[in-house]
Amino acid sequence: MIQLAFLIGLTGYSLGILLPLLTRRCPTIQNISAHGAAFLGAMGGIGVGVGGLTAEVPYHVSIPSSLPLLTYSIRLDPLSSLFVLLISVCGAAVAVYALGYVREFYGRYSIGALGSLFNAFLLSMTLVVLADDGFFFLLAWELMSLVSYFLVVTEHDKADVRYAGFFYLIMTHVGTAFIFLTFLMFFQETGSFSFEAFRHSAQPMPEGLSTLVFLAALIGFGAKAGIVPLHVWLPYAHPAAPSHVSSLLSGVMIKTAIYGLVRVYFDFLGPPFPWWWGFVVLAVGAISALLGVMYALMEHDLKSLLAYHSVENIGIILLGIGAGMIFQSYGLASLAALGLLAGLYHTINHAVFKGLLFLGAGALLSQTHTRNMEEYGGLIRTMPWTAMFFLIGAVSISALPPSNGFVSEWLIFQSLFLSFQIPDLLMKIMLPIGASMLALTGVLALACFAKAFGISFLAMPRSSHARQAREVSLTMRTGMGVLAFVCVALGLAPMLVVPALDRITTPLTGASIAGDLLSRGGLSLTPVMGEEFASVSTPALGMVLAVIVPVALLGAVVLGGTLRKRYYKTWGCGLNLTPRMEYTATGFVQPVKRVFSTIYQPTVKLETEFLEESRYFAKQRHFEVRIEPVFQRYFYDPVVMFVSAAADRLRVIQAGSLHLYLTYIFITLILLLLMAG
Amino acid sequence: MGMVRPDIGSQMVDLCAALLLVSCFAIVAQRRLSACVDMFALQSAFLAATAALVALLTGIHHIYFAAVLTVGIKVIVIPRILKKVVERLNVKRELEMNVNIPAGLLICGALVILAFFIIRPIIPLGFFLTRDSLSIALAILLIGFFTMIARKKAVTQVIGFLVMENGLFLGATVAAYGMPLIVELGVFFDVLVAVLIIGIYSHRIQDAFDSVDTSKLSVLKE
Amino acid sequence: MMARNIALVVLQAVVLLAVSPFIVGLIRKVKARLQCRLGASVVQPYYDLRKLFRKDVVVSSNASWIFTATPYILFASTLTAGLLVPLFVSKVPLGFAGDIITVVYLLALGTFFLILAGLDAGSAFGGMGSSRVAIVASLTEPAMILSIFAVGLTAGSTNLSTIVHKTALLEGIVTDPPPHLMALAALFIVTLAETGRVPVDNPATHLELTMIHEAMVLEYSGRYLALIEWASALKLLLFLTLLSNVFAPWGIATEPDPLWMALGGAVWLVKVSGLAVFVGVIESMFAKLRLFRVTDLLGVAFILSLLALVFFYTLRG
Amino acid sequence: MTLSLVLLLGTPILSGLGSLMLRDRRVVEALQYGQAAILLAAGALVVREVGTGAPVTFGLLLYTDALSAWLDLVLAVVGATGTLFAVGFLGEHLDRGLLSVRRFRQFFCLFDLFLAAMLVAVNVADVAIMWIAIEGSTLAAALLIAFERNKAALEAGWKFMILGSVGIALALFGTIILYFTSEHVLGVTSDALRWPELYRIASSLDPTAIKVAFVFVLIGYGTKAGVAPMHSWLPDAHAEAPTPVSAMLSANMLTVAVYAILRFKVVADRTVGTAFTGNLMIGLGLLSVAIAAILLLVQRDYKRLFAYSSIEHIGIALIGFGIGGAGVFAGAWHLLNHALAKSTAFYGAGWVLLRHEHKMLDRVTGLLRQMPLAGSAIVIAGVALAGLPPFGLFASEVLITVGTYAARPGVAYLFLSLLTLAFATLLYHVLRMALGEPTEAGRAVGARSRVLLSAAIVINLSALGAIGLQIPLDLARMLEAIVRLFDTRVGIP
Repeated sequence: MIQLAFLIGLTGYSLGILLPLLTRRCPTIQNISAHGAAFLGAMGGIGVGVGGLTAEVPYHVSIPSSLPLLTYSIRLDPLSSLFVLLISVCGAAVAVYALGYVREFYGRYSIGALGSLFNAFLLSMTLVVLADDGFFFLLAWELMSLVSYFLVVTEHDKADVRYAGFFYLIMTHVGTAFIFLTFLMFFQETGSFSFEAFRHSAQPMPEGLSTLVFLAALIGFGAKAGIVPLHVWLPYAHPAAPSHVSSLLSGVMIKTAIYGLVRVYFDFLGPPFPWWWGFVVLAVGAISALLGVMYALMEHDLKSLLAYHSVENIGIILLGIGAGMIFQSYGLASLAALGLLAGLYHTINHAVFKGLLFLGAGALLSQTHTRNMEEYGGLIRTMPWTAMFFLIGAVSISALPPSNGFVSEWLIFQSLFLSFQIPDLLMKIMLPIGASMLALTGVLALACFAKAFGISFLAMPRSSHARQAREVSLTMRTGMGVLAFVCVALGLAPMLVVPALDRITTPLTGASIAGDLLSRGGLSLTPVMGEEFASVSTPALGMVLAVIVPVALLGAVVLGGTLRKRYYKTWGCGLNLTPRMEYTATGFVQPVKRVFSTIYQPTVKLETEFLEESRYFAKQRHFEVRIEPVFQRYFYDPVVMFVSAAADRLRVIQAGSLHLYLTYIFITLILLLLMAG
Repeated sequence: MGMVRPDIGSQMVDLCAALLLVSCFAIVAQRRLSACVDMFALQSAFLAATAALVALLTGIHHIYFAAVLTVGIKVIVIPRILKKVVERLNVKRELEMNVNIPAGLLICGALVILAFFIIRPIIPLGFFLTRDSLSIALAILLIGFFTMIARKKAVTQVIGFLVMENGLFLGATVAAYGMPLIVELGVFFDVLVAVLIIGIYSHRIQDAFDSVDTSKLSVLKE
Repeated sequence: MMARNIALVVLQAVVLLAVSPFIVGLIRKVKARLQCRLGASVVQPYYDLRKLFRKDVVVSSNASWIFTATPYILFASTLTAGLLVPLFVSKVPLGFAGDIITVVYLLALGTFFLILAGLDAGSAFGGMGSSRVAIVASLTEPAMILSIFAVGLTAGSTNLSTIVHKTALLEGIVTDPPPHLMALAALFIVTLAETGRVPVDNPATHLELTMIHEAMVLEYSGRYLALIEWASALKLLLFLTLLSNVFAPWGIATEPDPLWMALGGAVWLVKVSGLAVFVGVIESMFAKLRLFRVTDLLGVAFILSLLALVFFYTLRG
Repeated sequence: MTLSLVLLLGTPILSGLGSLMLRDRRVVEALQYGQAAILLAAGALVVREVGTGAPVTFGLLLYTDALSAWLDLVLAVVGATGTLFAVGFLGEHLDRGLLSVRRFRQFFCLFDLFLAAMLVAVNVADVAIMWIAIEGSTLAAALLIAFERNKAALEAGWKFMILGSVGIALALFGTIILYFTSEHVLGVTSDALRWPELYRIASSLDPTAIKVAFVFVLIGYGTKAGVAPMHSWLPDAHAEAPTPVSAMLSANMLTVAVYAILRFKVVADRTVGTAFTGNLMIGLGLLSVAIAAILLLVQRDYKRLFAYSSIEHIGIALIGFGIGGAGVFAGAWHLLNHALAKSTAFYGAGWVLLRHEHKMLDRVTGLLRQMPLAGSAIVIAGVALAGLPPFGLFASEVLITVGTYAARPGVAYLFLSLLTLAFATLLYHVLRMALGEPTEAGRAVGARSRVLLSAAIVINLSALGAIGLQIPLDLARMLEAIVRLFDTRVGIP
């Protein structure tokens, strides 16, 4: 079954890569052929994923290559099949969405290139997750980065898109260099690049080397995932890409980095690792989560707001994985399995609702041709479906019950609260502090998405663009609809997801917890310690809410006896309200900016142009607030300055005089002769 | 060839090589351009003499042919071309230098010591007759290289290059009794064409930059 | 067994709905008395609700379906949160459906939709209220989770029924008062902030500079306003119940037999009204804080709850 | 077998002389097409025959083993596409009246002789004749560089001439010392300078003499190969020469110079052991990559940009060969891919030069929009030269890093960071040129030459893509033969 699905997937994607390039003439054919083939490929991918999850023994195939050290080998164990499933489901939904969205690019950009790159992107991501050989993993990884770069710079006539693309390309390449170092150190130990050898290396790695491997993997995969110090490229690159691509970038591509981390830490380095590793991952996760959401709050470009939220959610995922690693280092296998399972569950959830939100933002962008939220408003009336799906995404990402975000964030909370079983005192305290930062992040995310949804969709349209917006085409709606349905399903039916995840965490941590995680016949989740410790059941909550709302409705009607409803102007102290009097996104977050000003270091600029006659009546006011790009200022700019300064100083060695060049040769000759003599 | 006892033979070869080295120093010490060209002609003559001597002592005839070629090309043809270039370019006699003469001579002395130090371990490998003049050949090569760096004029760079060629030719005759004939021919042919091309270049540079001072040729920066 | 559980759940819902307006009335009565005036009767809120239910509903022309859906979602989420908290019996039937984190996030669901409704009408007041609630909520909820959890540690669980059940049997409460006191103080501040009482927000005013909760519901009228008023009363009762049952659960029925439950219910009613009186007294003593002083106060609550957690470990060793 | 060798060497010589004699332009062009086709066929034939078999000799003069056959392949493919490109490029100059037919014919005579000299150098058995052939190619290149007779070309030509001659002279002295030591063992015979004999007696040669000889050869031919610190002539020569010439210089001449160093390395390794030569080559290689990576950032002329990239890639190949073992496999693979990618880059640059008639980097933007084929050629070549996967350079850079890591981890870290820096600097300029809106219209290129230019680019790109992910079988066998050649434990057939 898996081979068949694999073949379908492969033919689908390769068709998708070739077809658009061959049909030169009309963009619609290119669009349909590319995204149709992508959909077929994704279906194949889903088959492979499901097959892999249910199969007992991992499916393995390897083709030797003529290059030494490189074998094109693929292995489908539960972990990779989960991620293949993730990529394919999101890929399928986005492919359907793209059919409508790409129509906006006809005539302006080459649809053929966009379509074939899209398919190449999906194929390379699937290969990254399936690769079973270090060299082949690096090859697929670089291919993925290269193809995603060309997708990000589709609209390369804009200067900031080019800058964002280049910044992204350099950062991923730096990341790849570190990943390459990780595999090099494994190669040094085991003598071959195959993951099989990494997994069963004869003697465990010496202490110093395994720490180097840990740090190199964290930096390498962290650069792609966007953990805090290395996240600066993400809010540039993801918004710059076309929305259906940024949905895949943010939703799925950074998850391949999480896959990499889990593979290296849990699969290769093996369970007994020092305690401080888990703590470092936890700390990085907590900081990324908090700073990610804080910068997201200040962002008024909808897509970069979502990009910052990716940084936040990666932080939350790392919190789960970090907690898992800490438990593992203290030998609490079942708790480690819980932490890892929570992290993976949140990975799936984030992929789905972040993808949905970006598709929603894309729909808004295609109608209003701007990404600035201050120019949206009242779109819920003209675009009801998009509003509905965006609302479902917003509820899920803010982790409100009974959504899927809530389930995974609840599991991560529980794994952090189980810290009292750890013997070491410091860890006992650190994990709850991590939980407090997660709580703060969760609620700030709620505020941020209330702002995003409220300002964009509700009240009156603030600009002419927003007024002319119309509902998007059917394909875009179905794309979003599929993801919204999956979002709700993941929320209400954790009992389906948990056993599948358990098949992954059992081999990695050595403890199967599906049994005691699902109690009351799978109705509710109880983390490991049984029901009286803690349990939540989103289906039950959903049912109770579903019962109370109609009862309240009937009760209100019966008690009141009237159903009359009158529409009238909103009360504006007697003035008739204009869109300019509505609350703006900047206004909405001003209290938050003021409370956390030490982190933001805002600079406010207010210029007022007074009337000639009197100083008390202003003709025009220009207000601008800017948040200090801390990391860019103190981390990236110095590096760039240093390199260009070095280049300027070194320029002098090519000074143009023939005598100088002759002297170079003369001195080198003398030195080497002395050396050889 | 038993006519001359071997040690006297090697002393005579060393004498000729020493004369060659002295002429090298003379070229470095020259201030005027035309004197440089004459000194080069003299050096080539010494070189031909050495080659002839080696041919005489070892009886390998094709070295005679090489010696005759040296006289023909390096003593007569090339100096005449260079003289014509010097007149035509009416470049003023005075030679601008990167390195003044005393410092130049000091460096050449150091180069000779260095050459001896490098070649010393290889000496026992060579033929008894000519083995210790291999280090002189390397010294001449290095001094030629140094003159190219020390002098600014394009013509002096050519002369430096030709001194290096002389060093090479001496090395070939001394180290291995001359390369196989076709190789000798090839080397001579290449040297001749190289000088021709350099001559053409200096004409064009003179027309384009109306000066042959190579330090002016530094427009192409990093 | 199933039927008895459902009956218990319905009973708990009815009791919650009935008692909550009384609590609001009681607090208003206490404030009036302290201001040396007679004040409305304690049952006045019931009359207000009945009046509001009968009135017509006026909806803003700018508003969307979110405006009309929010009262129901707010009412439902607050009532569901209420059903998860043990009132008169420690083993609450719906206990398996959620623990303290679920209660907090259910309340957050209500706040989320209230913020959206505030923005929906398009007036400056609604936006101002939503923006202020955003910052207040983002500081109170972490404090709430951590304070309850600090107490939960003694019972070794985050499930409210277990915490109440264990503390009710006098097991953990006596051993380490300091963390518990800190957690209690933090939760009390959170109660004042979440339900919009005086130091944080003045429930009785319509002055746009000071109101936070009122600003968001300014546009509501008729049965929607009634539901929202009822929901905020429910929320107040929920917090008071948490304060009383989690920290001092003595007298609560530990097994679900009718006699004990009735006694537990009575004890609960007394405790909650006592707390209501205390809140009334606090409201009369303090003036309303400036908005950015409120955030410092809530910062204190957050740090207190965190310290409670840390002290729980360090002191017990 | 000898037919293909003779064909390979003879065609360029004949077509060079032919293009001098023939008057009419069209006939000369036809001659060039023929030469390109025969070159490709002969190259394929040589590769097929030498493959795994014993080295092929033709009398005492020619000796083609796996390494020479590899270089023949590089010279044949890039020579063929280079000729096509040259006909297109010069034809356009002729149509625009910048060139007389006489100069056109002179160019092709020099161009073909230049190619012939390199082919001879690679296939000849005698070390001294190889030197003569390389000297011949230097002279031809010198005249070609100054072909356009403006001030900059003259200066570049002069520097190339002086530095090249000095390099060649040093290499000759190295050859003399090698002859000196081999004669000590073999006696005064004419075949003391033939590669097979040298390999046979390599173990009995005097170590110190071979060390000194290798130093001279490394400095001499290193200057020809553009290895730092002897690289200074390379950027000027490549920037000022006509683009087909700079493509030939970059792809072929540097590779032939590296070939010469490798020949000496095989001898030196058997005498002195791989450590001495390895360390020297790794040191100079690292220096080249460092200098090139940093100076790439400050470039303002796109041909100089690709010149510095050549210095970097030759440095990488040297490091590869310096490591030995899998490094040799990677180094040879690197040379072929670099030649293909670099020539494609120069073809693209040449087309842009024809269109915009200036070489300023920051005035050229929006190439993908304005000139799709030239733009994509430059972008694909840039991506390949940066070492990104679908192309062969990625695999070779990974293998070389693995090799250096096994030798000394510190060197591997430095090497990897330099590669990342070079990646960033090269792609910064290439992508700035390719993306965005075109600012200058420039002058349209004639239809005839456009066909020729795109033919050259398409052939190169398809070759580059075909061998990107999977090496064809007979090429892989040849690479194994080369690795065996450098393996000191194994005797030379």
